[in-house]
Amino acid sequence: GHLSAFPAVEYVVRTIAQTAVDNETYFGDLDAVVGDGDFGYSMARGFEIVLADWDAIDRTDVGTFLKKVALTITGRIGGTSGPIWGTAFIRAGVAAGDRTAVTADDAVAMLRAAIEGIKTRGQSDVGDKTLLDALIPAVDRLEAELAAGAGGQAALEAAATTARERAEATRELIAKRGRAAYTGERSIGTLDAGAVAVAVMAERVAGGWAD
Amino acid sequence: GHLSAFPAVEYVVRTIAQTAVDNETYFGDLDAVVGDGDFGYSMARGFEIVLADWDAIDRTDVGTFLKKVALTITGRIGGTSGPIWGTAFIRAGVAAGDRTAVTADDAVAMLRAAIEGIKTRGQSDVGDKTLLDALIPAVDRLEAELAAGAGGQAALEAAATTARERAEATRELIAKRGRAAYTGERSIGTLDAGAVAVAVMAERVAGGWAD
Amino acid sequence: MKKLINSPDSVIADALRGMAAAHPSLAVDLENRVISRASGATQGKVGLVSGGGSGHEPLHGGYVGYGMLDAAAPGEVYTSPVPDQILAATRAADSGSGVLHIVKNYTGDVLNFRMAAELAEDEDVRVVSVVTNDDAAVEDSTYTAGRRGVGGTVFVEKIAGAAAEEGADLDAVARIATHVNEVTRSFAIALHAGTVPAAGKPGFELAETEVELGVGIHGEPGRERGAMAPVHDLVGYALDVIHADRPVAGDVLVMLNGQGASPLIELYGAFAEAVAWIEGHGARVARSLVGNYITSLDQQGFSISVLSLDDELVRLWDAPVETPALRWGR
Amino acid sequence: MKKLINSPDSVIADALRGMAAAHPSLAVDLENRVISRASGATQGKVGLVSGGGSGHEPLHGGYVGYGMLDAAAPGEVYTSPVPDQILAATRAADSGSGVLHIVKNYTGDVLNFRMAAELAEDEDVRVVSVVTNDDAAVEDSTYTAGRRGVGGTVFVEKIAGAAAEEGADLDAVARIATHVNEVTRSFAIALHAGTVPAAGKPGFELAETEVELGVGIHGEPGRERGAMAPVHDLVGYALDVIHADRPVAGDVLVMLNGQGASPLIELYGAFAEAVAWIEGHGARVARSLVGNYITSLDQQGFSISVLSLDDELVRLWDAPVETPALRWGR
Ligand SMILES: Nc1ncnc2c1ncn2[C@@H]1O[C@H](COP(=O)(O)OP(=O)(O)O)[C@@H](O)[C@H]1O
Ligand SMILES: Nc1ncnc2c1ncn2[C@@H]1O[C@H](COP(=O)(O)OP(=O)(O)O)[C@@H](O)[C@H]1O
Ligand SMILES: [Mg+2]
Ligand SMILES: [Mg+2]
Ligand SMILES: [Mg+2]
Ligand SMILES: [Mg+2]
Repeated sequence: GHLSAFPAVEYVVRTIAQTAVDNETYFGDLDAVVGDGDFGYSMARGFEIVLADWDAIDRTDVGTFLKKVALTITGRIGGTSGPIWGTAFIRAGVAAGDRTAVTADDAVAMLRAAIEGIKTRGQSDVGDKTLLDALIPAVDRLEAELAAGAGGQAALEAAATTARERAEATRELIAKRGRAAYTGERSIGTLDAGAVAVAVMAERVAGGWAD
Repeated sequence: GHLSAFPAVEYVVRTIAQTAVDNETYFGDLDAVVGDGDFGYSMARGFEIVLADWDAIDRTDVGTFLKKVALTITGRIGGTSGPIWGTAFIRAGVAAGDRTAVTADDAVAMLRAAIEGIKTRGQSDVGDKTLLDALIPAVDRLEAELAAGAGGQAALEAAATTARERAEATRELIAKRGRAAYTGERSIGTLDAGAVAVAVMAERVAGGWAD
Repeated sequence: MKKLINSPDSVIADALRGMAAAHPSLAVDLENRVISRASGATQGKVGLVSGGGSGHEPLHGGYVGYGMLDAAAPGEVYTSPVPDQILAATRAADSGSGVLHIVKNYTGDVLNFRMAAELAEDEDVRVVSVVTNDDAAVEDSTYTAGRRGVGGTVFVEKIAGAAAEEGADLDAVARIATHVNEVTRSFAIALHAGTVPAAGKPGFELAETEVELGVGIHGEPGRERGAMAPVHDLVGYALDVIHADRPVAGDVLVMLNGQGASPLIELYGAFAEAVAWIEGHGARVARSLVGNYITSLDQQGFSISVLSLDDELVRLWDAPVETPALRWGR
Repeated sequence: MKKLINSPDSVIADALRGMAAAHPSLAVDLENRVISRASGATQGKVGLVSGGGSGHEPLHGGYVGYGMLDAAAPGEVYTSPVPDQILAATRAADSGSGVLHIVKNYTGDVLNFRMAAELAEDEDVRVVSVVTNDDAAVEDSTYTAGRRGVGGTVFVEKIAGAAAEEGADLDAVARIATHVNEVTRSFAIALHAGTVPAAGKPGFELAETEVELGVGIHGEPGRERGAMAPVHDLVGYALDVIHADRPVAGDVLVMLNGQGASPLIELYGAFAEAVAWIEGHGARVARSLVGNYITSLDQQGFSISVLSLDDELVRLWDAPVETPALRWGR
């Protein structure tokens, strides 16, 4: 093992990676309904390398750490998810810069940067039936709870609840981006795989968090 | 309709043809077990033309009639059955020659000629798990019953019973000829499609016969 | 699901080893997963690169060779390749005259190819991308992900490849590729879904009485489920959709393509119906392909692609080609 | 069962119309069901005729053309053609130099070709027949129907076709055809049976855990049922049987053939295993074919054919060929 340089950041990244690996079949099945079924496989193959290389990832600072993770992802995950998740990690890393510790405000700013990156890369926004439909409201909620004085654990729990609600609510949306979009109206009634993944990740991050 | 020139011969041929058409699926399924499943289709497609052309078949004499039927069969039925059944009809026709009526003795001689034709054409004999395993014992029995003074109906019933028994008994044989032969020992336990067809035809000929 | 594989994880690597052994005309980089011409990039010629998810064989690796692609980047099954891999293919294809990226319109393909193009430009390789989107099954609107790139991609690779081989420059090759895409429409119908090895079960379930109309090449659902019908009617449905979108007229190039598990005897029967429909509408099938050219693993069904020919397109179509999957004239 | 057909009775007729429309190089006689070269019989050249049941496409019609067959007679699905039809094909192939009949060893094929040969001889066309029987799955004994003719038939058609094109006379062409058959062994394994249209259900049932070892090209059962296994093991089993029957040594030509519904990506993976096995046994894959060359409708599985090469066989294999399904060198 290594000495944890920035335990909170490492915990979040590791939890995301572990969630992707643990849910390969579930995420794949969700994508198979109106997509092509590779989301689970792609995420698991990419993030399992992050876990395998875990100790060796450069921890000079948070920015470097996240950018290295991003490179692993884009170099290994094909399809839409590689560029989307890779961009998210890159942008979060750029926002973190040479910090070696991250405050609650920093965390929100990094998540906002990640969201902007995804929007630009995917030409997508809330309502298009993508992971943004869970991620954006969850980050909004996180920021609001923190601003209202909630502790980290409480704020994360609230954000995870929102992520889950909004992931469920993607059932009502018509997919406008990604492979599911080709099915038009037929995408109504189905969950977006990426949004569900965000919800599960948020729940696991909140569940294991200790203030 | 036409005026029947040699009603007994016509009756037998017509019954054979009708049996082939009526049992397309059954005969095909039997052939599918260790053969390739086309026996029913081939027989039905060939003999349905015999029936369709029925009134127009040249009835100058029995020999001509049977040879015309034979030509229809070889010209239409592919696979093993075309040459085998075609040869049988040709040889029976040659044996009948310019007769315009057929005695019981003639009938046995014609059947014997058909059997010899099949043996030569197929390089096969009793015990190879082919239609000969039903046909030869049935004709033996027919001849014996007639020699013992039985009437046509009784002799035919007896022959049909033998054909059925021997067709059932093909289960015990290893196929040595035809496509089933490639499976060797695995053909044990299965019925030979051609032998069953002979039994069903014999039963239908006997069943509708009136002395 | 039974498949001729060692494990779902080894499918691409195993297939690449097989391609390498089967085709001395190809150089197969097993490490980077790039298939290129064994002869290397042709000096003075524009390079052509395509790629995308695997499972569509012979697309794209089978079209690497004289008169078509210079390099291909096969991703995981139904998953676009990653930028590094596309960059490696781009390098293999470049002789200094620039490289055309032929990209099927899927978000993942577009994003990864775009990132690769940026990396290539950083290395001073000029890249122009043409995105194919010939699937008449999907509505084209700026509010959606647009149309999918399907069978027309084969036409683009062949015809742009011939133009490049003749010495056309990058802009001219891109122009002809864009034109080919614009004058082509495709439509696919599936009878039975293919199975992604990692998923282990068919991508969708169809009853004995159902077909998927307008299915995508990754088993994406189409516009609707329809009733199983004689091939005459299925082909007629597909051509009606194509015709409504872009009239089938004049001389056309037709590809009657199998999705992977429909036997050739059926594809010929379907092609006969297509020819009858087209001639019945006063057009003429001047050139054709019948067979498995852009597949969806072991999916049962067909697709039809129709391209409006002109003299130049006929000439480029007829030009010599020497690839594992398409070969004539040499 | 869902198939791209109009009705089980129209399958062959529809496919022949499709072939006629797809391949201007072929003359398709829809009435007699004969596929021959549009250019007619080549003066002074021995004619090559083959045929057999349909459902094995591209065999045999797809091999009509320069360097291979002159004419083919397709029967009903899995049912040999009738003598009149084979006679018509023989006439179409004859230019006065005699005709070689290439017959796969099945009773029906042998009988119908023999009758056709007799009819042709009556018309003063000299016919020599070569019966292929390369299936190592079947015991060869004079007490049985002997071995089945399978994949090696493609090699015979290609190599004898090249010899005929070079001007060899009938006896010489027959000799090389016989030689090719003798030095070739094949073995097939099915994962899922094909469905004859008229039957409407698969020819046999296999559990998810089973494969049919040594299956025939008409779905005839093989030597035994085996357990489903990684492709490495399946290919190893097939090559072990072939090797035990006729050692795999020296330079070999290998065909890794698909049975119709196994996708190309799997066939390439299987071929990689075959190459590894063969090289592991000290032999060398000098030439190869990977794809669907002799199929069994929509059956899933593969067959391997191995031919021992010598310089003459390499030369004839490499000679130009221009048919719908095999083409190189022109
Ligand atoms: N343009 C986009 N912007 C943001 N997210 C997207 C976009 N397109 C798809 N996604 C997300 O990616 C998920 C699918 O990922 P993946 O299966 O890797 O894509 P694909 O197979 O379509 O290339 C979707 O569920 C959705 O959440
Ligand atoms: N050599 C032979 N001699 C006589 N009868 C034969 C011979 N081979 C096969 N048969 C008969 O033909 C039947 C199969 O006929 P068919 O399905 O037309 O043959 P295939 O499909 O093998 O060409 C068998 O059940 C058997 O009774
Ligand atoms: Mg996906
Ligand atoms: Mg049969
Ligand atoms: Mg994908
Ligand atoms: Mg047969």
